[in-house]
Amino acid sequence: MTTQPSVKTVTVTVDGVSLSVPEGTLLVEAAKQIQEDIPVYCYHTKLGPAGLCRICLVEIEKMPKLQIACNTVVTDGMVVHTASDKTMEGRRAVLEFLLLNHPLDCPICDKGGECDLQDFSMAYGQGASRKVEAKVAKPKAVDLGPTIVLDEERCIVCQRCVRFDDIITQERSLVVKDRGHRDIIATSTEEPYVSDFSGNVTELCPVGALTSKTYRFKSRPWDLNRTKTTCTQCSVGCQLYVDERYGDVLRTMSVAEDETSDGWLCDRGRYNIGFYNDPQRIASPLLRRGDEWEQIGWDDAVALWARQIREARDTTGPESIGVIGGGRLLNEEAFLLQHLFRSLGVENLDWRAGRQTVATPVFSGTYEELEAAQTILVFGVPPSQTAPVMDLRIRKAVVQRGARLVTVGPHSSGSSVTETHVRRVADIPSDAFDAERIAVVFDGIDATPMRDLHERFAELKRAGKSLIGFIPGEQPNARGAEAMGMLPRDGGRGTREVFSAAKDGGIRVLSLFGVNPALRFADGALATAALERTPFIVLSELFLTDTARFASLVLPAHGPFERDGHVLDMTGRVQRLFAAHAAPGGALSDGEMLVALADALDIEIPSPSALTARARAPEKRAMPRGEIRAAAPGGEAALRVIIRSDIFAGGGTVYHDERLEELRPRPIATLHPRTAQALGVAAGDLVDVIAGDRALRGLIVRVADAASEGTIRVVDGLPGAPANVLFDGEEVQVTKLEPAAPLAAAGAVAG
Amino acid sequence: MLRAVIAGFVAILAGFRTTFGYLFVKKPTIAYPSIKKQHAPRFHGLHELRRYADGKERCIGCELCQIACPANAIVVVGAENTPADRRSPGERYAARYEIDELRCIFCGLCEEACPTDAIVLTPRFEMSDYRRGSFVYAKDRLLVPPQGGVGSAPDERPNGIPADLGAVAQQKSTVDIATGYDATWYGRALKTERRGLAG
Amino acid sequence: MNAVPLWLIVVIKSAIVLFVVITTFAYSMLFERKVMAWMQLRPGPNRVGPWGLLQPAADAAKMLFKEDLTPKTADPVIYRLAPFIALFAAMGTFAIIPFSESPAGVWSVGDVNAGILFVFALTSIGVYGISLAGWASGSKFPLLGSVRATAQMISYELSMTMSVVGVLILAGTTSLVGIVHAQYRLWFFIPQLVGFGIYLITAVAETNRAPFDLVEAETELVGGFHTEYSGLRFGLFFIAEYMNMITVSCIATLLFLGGWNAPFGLTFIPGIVWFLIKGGLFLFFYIWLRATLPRFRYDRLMAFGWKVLLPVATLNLMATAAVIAAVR
Amino acid sequence: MSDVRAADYVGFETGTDDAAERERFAAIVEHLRPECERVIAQYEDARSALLPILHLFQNEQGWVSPAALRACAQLIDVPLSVVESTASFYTLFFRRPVGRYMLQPCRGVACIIRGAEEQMAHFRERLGIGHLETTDDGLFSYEEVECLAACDRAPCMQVNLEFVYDLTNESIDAMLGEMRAGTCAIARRTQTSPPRRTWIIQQDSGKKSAGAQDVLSPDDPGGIGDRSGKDMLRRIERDPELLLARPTRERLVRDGVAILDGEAEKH
Repeated sequence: MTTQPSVKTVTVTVDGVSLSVPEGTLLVEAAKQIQEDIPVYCYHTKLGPAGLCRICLVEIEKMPKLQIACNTVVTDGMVVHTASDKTMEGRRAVLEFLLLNHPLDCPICDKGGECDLQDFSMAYGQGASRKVEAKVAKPKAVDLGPTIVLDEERCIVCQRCVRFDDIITQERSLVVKDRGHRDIIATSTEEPYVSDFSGNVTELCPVGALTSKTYRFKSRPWDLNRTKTTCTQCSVGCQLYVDERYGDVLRTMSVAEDETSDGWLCDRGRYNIGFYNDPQRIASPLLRRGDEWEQIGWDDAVALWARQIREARDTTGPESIGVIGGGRLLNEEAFLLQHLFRSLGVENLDWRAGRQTVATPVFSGTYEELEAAQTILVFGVPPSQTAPVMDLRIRKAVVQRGARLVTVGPHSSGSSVTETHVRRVADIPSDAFDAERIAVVFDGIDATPMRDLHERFAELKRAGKSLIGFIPGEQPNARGAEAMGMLPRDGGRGTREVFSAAKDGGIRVLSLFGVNPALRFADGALATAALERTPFIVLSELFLTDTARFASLVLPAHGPFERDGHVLDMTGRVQRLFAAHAAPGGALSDGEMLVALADALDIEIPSPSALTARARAPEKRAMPRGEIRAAAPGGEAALRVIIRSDIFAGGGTVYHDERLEELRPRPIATLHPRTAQALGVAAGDLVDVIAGDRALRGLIVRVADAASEGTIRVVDGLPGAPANVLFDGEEVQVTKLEPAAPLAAAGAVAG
Repeated sequence: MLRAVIAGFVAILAGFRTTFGYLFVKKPTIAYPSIKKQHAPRFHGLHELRRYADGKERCIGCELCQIACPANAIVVVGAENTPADRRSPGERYAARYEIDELRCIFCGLCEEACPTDAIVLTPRFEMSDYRRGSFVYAKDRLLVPPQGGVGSAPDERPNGIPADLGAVAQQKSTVDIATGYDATWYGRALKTERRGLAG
Repeated sequence: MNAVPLWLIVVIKSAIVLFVVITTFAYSMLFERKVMAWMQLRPGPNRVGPWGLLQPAADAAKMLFKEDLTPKTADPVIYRLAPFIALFAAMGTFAIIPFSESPAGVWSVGDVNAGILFVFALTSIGVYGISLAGWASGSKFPLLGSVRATAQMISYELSMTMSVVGVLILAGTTSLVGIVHAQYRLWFFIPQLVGFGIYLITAVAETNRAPFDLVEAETELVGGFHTEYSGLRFGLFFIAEYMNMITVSCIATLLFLGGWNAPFGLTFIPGIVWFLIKGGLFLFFYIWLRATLPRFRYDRLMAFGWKVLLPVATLNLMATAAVIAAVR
Repeated sequence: MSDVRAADYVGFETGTDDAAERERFAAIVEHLRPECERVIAQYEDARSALLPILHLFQNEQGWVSPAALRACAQLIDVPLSVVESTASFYTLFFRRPVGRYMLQPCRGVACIIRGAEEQMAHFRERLGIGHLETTDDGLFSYEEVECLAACDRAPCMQVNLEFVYDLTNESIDAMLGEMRAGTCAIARRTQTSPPRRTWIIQQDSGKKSAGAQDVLSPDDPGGIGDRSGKDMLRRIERDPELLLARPTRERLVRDGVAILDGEAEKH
């Protein structure tokens, strides 16, 4: 951050207390310094003033009328009374007005108990209504979209949701329609409210008008057990509250903080909580017997695992043992993992199990610095689907701070802010590098542009410019795994080499921790072939994923909110996790499994306190740079495949969360209208996407203007349609399947 | 010394007089199973969940009784009504409603807290059983039979949604609770029976 | 008369006495429960039979059908024997107790001229039952109970004997019949008022009844010597305790209240009735005592026995002897 | 914004996939495009041109069709929902077709004092329709509006936004006669689609919870059929007991005992 110009302070007297605040401070913010609670509905620190609800009325001396604190800028010598009789009378009147048509169904309202309208009515309201007429009746449960339900009667039209949608996400789909007592929150007539941040509006809503479908009528706030922990659905590391009741995680709530989440949560982090008690979750170690799984005890499972490892080491040497995992483990577990296997002489350790190849940027920065950047360069897959809350920072930087957004590569940003989109590094406008503060967001997959720009970056550094990098990877703790040493060293082999070796039968035992290479590894064909040829695969997972098809032994692990430990977020900050949910009885955390394995193999492991200390102090070491790939061959006119990320794609927790049924992406191939026409397919057709002998079968065609011409976009990480059989950017052919007639008619285009 | 001995002796004699006197006092004991006492009209006994006269459950699953309960004896889990399966007026009903009668201290605060007069304490008090588990009363035992409903949901909209639960709370009255049961002597045995169910 | 052999007469007499005593025991127990209940404002047993009159039968049936347990650590032979010792000692006294007199002879199984000594000998044996039971149970509460029983027995037996010796001096005989006859004019509780008081107290202590029931103090020793006993064996202790109560009541009647002698010349009422009335009063007094007074603390019990009762009994004996010597 | 093509409006018109309808709308857009662009150019921010453009479409079509909303959204490059929100705010944008004459008598205080209620009753009788309704022949739409700010010549009304003063039953009959005969001085509105019974779009999406079915309209303060709220007022005037039917907290405190007694009697 550059030094701020010195800000003039002004002195204001609030309720007899003299305060010095920077010039331009809003009265409502100034009053927070003395814990003076000025009630607000429409005002929100992150959304700014709107002046709609009028509840924040205060008395300011020398002003004839009551003023709203949320939109009044303090001036020198201002004398404010926030609790005078006149103020109270004003608030009482405002509340009476707000409550005119507000239904008194607090007993069944999801907000009841944590509702601002309730609280302020108790504090400032007049108690009984003077209205004799019936209240206006409106629809009670209007389905706004796949996640949100609106109760029109309860809405007090504070427009927090509308402004969130406008200011924060820039999506502008929510508006206020009509006027007077008829006005309601709505989207355009036929569009549902679809947003990756939709859950935030339920939290912003000061009344119970907007409610989450997943939490509707599940509980009352006072019944919930609340734990503050870190979200590990992606690498942003948002802090959040987990609310649990009777062993069910019922909802998550954002934490008001500026460091990581900025007070928001994405829908993946917020809503992917329904899998913990899924009946398909593994509850005891499973051993493969032909095509059947047999439940076995932990002692047998660990003994078998240890025996296989020992035999492999003694007969074919430690290089015939492979370990992949760490990106979903805690720092403690990742360290233990590499320590344990290194003690055995195994060097084939790697966390990379997907497309991402690097997790630690050369120059780290904080999210606040990202927000303050003047130019933001995004390379490869945009963060809107891999690290959504980070994307909000980018949107904020672009819209509120006037930063310039340049996206490089086949994908455009995917968010609704203004951007400069170029296909190649060479096309980046040269003035993009003129800014003082530059942020680089790199998907961590294909390092080619980084290599190309290496000299340029070094130059910028030398010029003393602020240059910060972010790698929003697909695995939440990839950076932690790197810092804990889960990388091949001393001649060890990385995932790709391990798979290559395994394909030739060179790997005897493969231990996988929370990874799903069959679905996620960049070279799906290689991964599948390798897994098929490996005689003994141990997989630590919550569910029987695509990779479990190849496993010999599946060990039930702990889920995200069942962990207690530390992770690193993508900026390198150590984040603390607290267990908020009790894991099923048969499951062990990865750490416990490793301790048991170490015991069975007679390996000494660090004490718990040493481990924690190690997890809190990430090692700073040079990391191998990402893979550099040759550009895929193919003429200009060829059809290329673009593999798209989606926050609700995946074969694990999302796939087994029945509440997310509506949000999960369908196997869809998106084409530009002209491309579709050239290929002779139309929306709703079923197609196969073929590259050589590999094929992605049975995709439903969608035609959209937003797609680029000459490309076909497919979604990564869908069980049943694993896009990783194709290489990103590869040249493909599309063949149309003759669909059974009813399919198209039934509107299979949905989603 | 002698005085103390005499005083002690007299005290003992006084004790003898007292105990002897009680021999002839009328005993207050009631031979309980064969003879039952009339209780006060608002005696706090076993709970019941009431319905409206149209058979809809009064309970809207708001969990206020649960939070009011000083003994943590109540568990309520709400769920949403659907048009096909309409349990209560309004949107929400209690999917689970359980009272642990062993924990319950019969203070009646649940009754006080209930905005719809759904949970009431009846004069029934005989609920002995051999298993602890059977003292957890769920909806199957708490809910009165459909024909046992009282009153109608006040201020209903065309399709049965209460316009204003606040109004319901204001109209709350314990009158029909006091008279909802016949708690009278029949010969020597007292019967506590839900009105309107017998015959 | 000569046609009937002596042994047959004794057997018949024994059977009659046994039957009467057992019945008395059973109903004295019911009587105690009822009186206790009334004094405590309760109705008492009233579910079995009219006014609960069949309660003893129900209790007996219950006792009979309860499981008879022997603890692992117990000495099995003595453990099983002890209740019989207690019962034998309690029952034995009835062999010589005269209940009344008719021209045909004394109503007793056998008249022994050293009757009072026989009685004391047997009651002293009774404590063996308790001590052995507690010791043989192999558990700490019974052992404590039995130790207490022994100590209590020694402390109070002495005073009791002393108080009785006064009567013997007055009567000049140890035959129970003789003692009764000696009270034809004056019941001995008048000249022997102090002795009578001491006897009352020590008799309660002898029979381990409240307020001297430290041997089985439930609140401290969980039942004391019979903690481990159940079923019939427990029942035997129970019988023994009530037998002892009846015994000391009878002895008190015989020694101090003139036995079957009618008071105020009311001789048209048979002697046996007087005997029963007097004994019944004693029993009632026992129950009344239990309903009124709380249990003694153990050290006070011992202090009272040695420091108060024994000196007073000794003085009483000396005074009696002096007076008799002076009169003669 | 310049490449708004007629083809983009395919299927936007609600209720019709008629090719002729689409063609007609495309022609309207093409006809209005120069004027729209001129209006947009007047403003610093294209967004500010929203209201004038909506008016252009309404004048052209007689109402603001969903297709017109979509066209406006594209012309000034804002989301459709924002245009819908704005159009729905102003009651003078008709989001369903209306009659050729929009009759809007004033029900402000001054007009009522001067007997406007009589004229309104006369209108209802002559037209055979009520508040917010259109006649079956599509000639008249009738709406009783709040003060038109012409109190000096009350009772007054507005016909197609032109004022008519000093209403009497006779002048109304004369005016309606002229309108039917086509000789009225006030121009008729364009009418591209036949109007329905009312032009008010009720925000009733049909997606509701179990409890909220058949809620007639947010305009029903009393629940059913009382759009203006006047019926409720009358009910209160007629039956002051209604005021007392709902106990307020003050009242409960004051006569709590009496209320409880009353309750007890009911049972």
